[in-house]
Amino acid sequence: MIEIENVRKSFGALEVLKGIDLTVSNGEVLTVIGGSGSGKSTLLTCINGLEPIDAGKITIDGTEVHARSTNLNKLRARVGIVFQQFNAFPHLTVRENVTLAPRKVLGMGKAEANEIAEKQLRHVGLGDKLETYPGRLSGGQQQRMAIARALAMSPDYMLFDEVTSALDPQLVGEVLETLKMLAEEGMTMILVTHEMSFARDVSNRVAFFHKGVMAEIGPPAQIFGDPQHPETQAFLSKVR
Amino acid sequence: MIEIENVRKSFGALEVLKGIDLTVSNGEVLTVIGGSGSGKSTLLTCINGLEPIDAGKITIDGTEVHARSTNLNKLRARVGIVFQQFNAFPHLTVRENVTLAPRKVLGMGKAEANEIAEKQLRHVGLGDKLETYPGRLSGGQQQRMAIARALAMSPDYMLFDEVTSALDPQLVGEVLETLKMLAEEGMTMILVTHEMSFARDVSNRVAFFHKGVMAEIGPPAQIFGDPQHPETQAFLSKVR
Amino acid sequence: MFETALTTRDLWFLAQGAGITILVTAISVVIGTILGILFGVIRVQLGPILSAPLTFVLDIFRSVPLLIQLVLTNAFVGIVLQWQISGFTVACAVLSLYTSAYCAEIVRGGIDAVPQTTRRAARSLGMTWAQDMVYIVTPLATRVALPSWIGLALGVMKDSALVYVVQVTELLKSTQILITRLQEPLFLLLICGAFYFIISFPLARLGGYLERRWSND
Amino acid sequence: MFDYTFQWGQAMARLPQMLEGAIVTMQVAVLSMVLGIALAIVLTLLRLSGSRPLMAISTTWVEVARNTPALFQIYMAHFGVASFGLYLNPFMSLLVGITFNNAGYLAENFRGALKAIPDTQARAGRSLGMTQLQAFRYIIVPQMLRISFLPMTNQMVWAILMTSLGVTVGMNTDLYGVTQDLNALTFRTFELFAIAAVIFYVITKTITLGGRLIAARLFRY
Amino acid sequence: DKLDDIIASGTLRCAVVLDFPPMGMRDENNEPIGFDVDYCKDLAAALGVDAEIVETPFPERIPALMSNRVDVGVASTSDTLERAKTVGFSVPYFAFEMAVTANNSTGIDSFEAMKGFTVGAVAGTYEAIALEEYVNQWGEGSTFRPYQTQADVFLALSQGQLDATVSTSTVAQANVQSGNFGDISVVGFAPFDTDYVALFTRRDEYGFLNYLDLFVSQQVRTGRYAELYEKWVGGELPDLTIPGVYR
Ligand SMILES: Nc1ncnc2c1ncn2[C@@H]1O[C@H](COP(=O)(O)OP(=O)(O)OP(=O)(O)O)[C@@H](O)[C@H]1O
Ligand SMILES: Nc1ncnc2c1ncn2[C@@H]1O[C@H](COP(=O)(O)OP(=O)(O)OP(=O)(O)O)[C@@H](O)[C@H]1O
Ligand SMILES: [Mg+2]
Ligand SMILES: [Mg+2]
Repeated sequence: MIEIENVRKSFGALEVLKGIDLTVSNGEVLTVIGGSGSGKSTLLTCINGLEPIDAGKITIDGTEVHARSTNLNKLRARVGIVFQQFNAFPHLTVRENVTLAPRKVLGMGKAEANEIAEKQLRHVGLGDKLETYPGRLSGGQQQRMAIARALAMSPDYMLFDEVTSALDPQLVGEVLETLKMLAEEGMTMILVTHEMSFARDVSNRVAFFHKGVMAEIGPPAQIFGDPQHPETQAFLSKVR
Repeated sequence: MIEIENVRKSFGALEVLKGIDLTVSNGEVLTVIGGSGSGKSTLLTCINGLEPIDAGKITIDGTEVHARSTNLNKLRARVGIVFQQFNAFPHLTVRENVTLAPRKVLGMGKAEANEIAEKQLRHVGLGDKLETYPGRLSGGQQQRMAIARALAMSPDYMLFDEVTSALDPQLVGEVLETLKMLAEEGMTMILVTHEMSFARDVSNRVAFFHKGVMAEIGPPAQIFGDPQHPETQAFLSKVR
Repeated sequence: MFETALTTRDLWFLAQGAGITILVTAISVVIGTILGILFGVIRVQLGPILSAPLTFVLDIFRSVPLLIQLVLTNAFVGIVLQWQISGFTVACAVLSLYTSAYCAEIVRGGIDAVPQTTRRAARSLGMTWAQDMVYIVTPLATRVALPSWIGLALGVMKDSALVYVVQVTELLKSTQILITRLQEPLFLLLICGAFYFIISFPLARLGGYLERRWSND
Repeated sequence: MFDYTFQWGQAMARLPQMLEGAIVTMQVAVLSMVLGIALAIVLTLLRLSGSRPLMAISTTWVEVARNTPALFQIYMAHFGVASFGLYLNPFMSLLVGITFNNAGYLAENFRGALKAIPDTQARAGRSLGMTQLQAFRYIIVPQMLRISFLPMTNQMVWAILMTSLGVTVGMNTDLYGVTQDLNALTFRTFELFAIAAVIFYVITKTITLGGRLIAARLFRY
Repeated sequence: DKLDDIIASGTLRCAVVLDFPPMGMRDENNEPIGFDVDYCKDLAAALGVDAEIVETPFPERIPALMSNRVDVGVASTSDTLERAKTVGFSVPYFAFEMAVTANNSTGIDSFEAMKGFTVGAVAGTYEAIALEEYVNQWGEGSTFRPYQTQADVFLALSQGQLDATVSTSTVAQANVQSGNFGDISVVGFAPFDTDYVALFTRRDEYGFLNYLDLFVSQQVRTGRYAELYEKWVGGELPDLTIPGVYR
């Protein structure tokens, strides 16, 4: 369970998160939507401790993320994150990209790591690209590799930050397919996305962010069918 | 009038144009379509003398392009060409990009060149970008600037080589708008394009190139509605 | 010009000078590179403001003629501090710091060339700072930095011609000694130049080749 | 800490002489840059000429300049070419040596800069009716200068530093030469060379910062 | 003190200038030889230690001592008062006349005839400092050029880059006779005082300075001085005493 309590975060004078309260229970798929600069990415990087927070508290399964005593590296192994840019490690093959963290962070043996990597890569449809370098993959394939890389750590939670928005339109579908599959398998996920139809189909709840505030949250049918907040209405009328 | 008679052209052992015959009369809009490597770009660069030809003859308003006595620089001032890559001059402002050739090639004064540049830039919708450097423009804006730059020489003919294919999908429209406008104003143009619906709407005739040969030519209704050549049929079924 | 009093013994003497040139270069490049990596990483980690003092000091090595650095260090160590240190040691020490100043820049450039987002991805998988440095940053930065580093090493070899001021008889000084005795300046200088060229040219070409190859992918 | 008595006063009294030396140093460096840039453009054109002998001349020059020590080049300019009966005074020897070096490095820079400008730029110029020369002058050269500007300021710094090698060919009016002469008279080695180091530092920093300011003004795209 | 240190260490390190024939130079094995080299070896023998020859260019002689790289200078060093502020000198162990050597094509036949020509000497030497003063007085047309080594000076002279030079007469004779430098000859003496040169060591090492004084005296008394002079220079033995004064 991810518990976010009154989290505040500023970059210099700019307050990006203005007191966010949110709980994501296990097995839930939460979609976050909102305009550019509304703080969606920042929230995700705060959840896995890549960014410090200024006030409030984020707890994952009872561990407080920003407590001094928390071993962030251990925690991050349990919370996978995939970014908009694919972030493949260009000097490693697909297999090596995926096995690196299990081996170095979890201390897994080579054989075991390989096995997991192959399983996850087959899972995302890259079973035949093991020895390829990322430079030879399409954007969609690179993004799926990044997902497999995060999954290979056997995380309990996955965060996705607009994973399709740097992709050519014809490659978006294959990545969304992968996400849908993960959701169906019961992975707890927080997804930032601009793909509204996808959000409607897959998520349990949808949160709308506006200028650092979570303006509205609810089941997709309500948010898309009957938005309450005027900003939500304005946003949805624009993206459609 | 552009007259092309039995033009042949090879790069090394590769014969790229295998005897092309084609006449474009004034006010006509001719679209050239065809597979990659079929020689479309090569034909355009031969027409304005950027590439020499091996056999045959190209005549523009009675001047033979590849004759020794022809002043190519003068000729090119009358035949504008715009390429797939935008080719903005990055070290010059938009205004300077457009005025450079009129001033240095046509010997125009500064005031006069500025006037023409402003007119042409307004024409393509860039009236407010005069002092901007191309690096700050979107791809579509850069391409429209390149069109204005060619138009500023007051050419009698315009050649366009896949001017939209390096653009993001959402920017294609604005450039096609500009081309349509030019066609409506009666400019004589040869357009290489992959935008079939645009070709259908705007052109008087469509030519289909295949492996260095002009396999078929005719009004758009015929080429798109009832293609004769089997390669044309195959090509059109693929692009749709 | 082709009648020369040069004996094989003299050639051996030149070869010894060349040996010193290579030795001084090798020592300085090794130490200078280790220090340069250290300084470069420190500069990246501390950011431009906190590392300003280090930047300033390293900058001095790149802004003052090497000849003066050598004379000054020699005078400081010997005359002011009264340490008994050989000219060879002074030469190696100064050249090492000189190398490290340039190397720190190269290292910094290499690390900066690794996209921040790639490093973030590594950290988000639970890798520690050190693991990120070892498995992600080092291999990627090396590709960017290696060609410049080869250039630097060759530069140091050429600059080592100046250590004659602290009484180290390297190649060019050996040549001058022979010129004193044999009075065949052009011939001897050509031999000397050829030696530098033979070492430097193939390595410089290799650097250029790597640069071209790696900038393509 | 140490029983050495610094005598800064005695050394500082020589500052005016050293500053005069600094001016000579600047003269040599500036001249060698101006000549070096001109020669580098010629070398670049020779390399593009397509004529084998001309390309060979250019390549040889560039490779020798880049692969032998600057000290060697300056020594060669004085004692080496004198074997052919060509006598250069110390100033000229130093100037010729540094210019040779500058031209070699800059030519290589220009070549890299030219490569970085896509062919399509010249082609776009030609297609607007410009002559080859016009396209080179108005399209290629300005972009080339921008790419090479920073390397040129670096080369200028090196030119300043290289003037210190003039003492090997009898130069005694530049900053290093003056300092060495004063050292022979007074033996205040440490103090004198420390002052010289500061002057060199100030000069090179001024050039680097000045170069950046000029670049910011000149290249606004 | 220094004297004990040397004896204890078993090695005497002498600064010697090796491009200054016949005082210091190299044989065909590029090993150091010459008057100063032998003199250093005699001194080491007297102290019962090994000699180590440290090659030192002219401008570096005193800095080499100051930075403790050598124990003593046997380097044909003029005993000027300016230098004596920094280092301690023994009594003179050798005396030079300053000779003018000219390139024959210039027609220079005396010291005064050098006016209007380009002349040079080794940077930082007694003769260089004196000659530069004359050139400054001569003004217009006369140029003074210091080189780093004696070899460079004669190389420049033979190439025609210099028209004439002032050097010690021993160097001048040795270089002219070697035939290496083409068409040059000694054309006269420079009107500088006789250049007395002395051994030098640190200013405050009185014990060692005392020893050096006695050693120089012994070299003369035993005839070794005359023997070395005959071996390396030849001709009339210079008198090391100054009439009318002690020292
Ligand atoms: N490292 C940083 N330093 C300073 N400001 C930052 C930093 N990261 C983000 N910001 C600013 O914080 C604000 C929120 O950024 P964030 O990336 O969270 O928005 P977002 O909702 O993800 O927007 P988008 O949909 O464009 O990705 C923006 O104004 C951004 O410029
Ligand atoms: N300068 C050149 N040197 C050698 N071969 C060339 C050159 N320019 C073009 N070619 C070759 O000539 C053939 C035709 O090229 P062209 O650019 O005319 O094709 P195209 O029909 O425009 O194709 P595309 O739709 O991909 O632009 C291709 O095989 C190409 O590789
Ligand atoms: Mg974001
Ligand atoms: Mg094409």
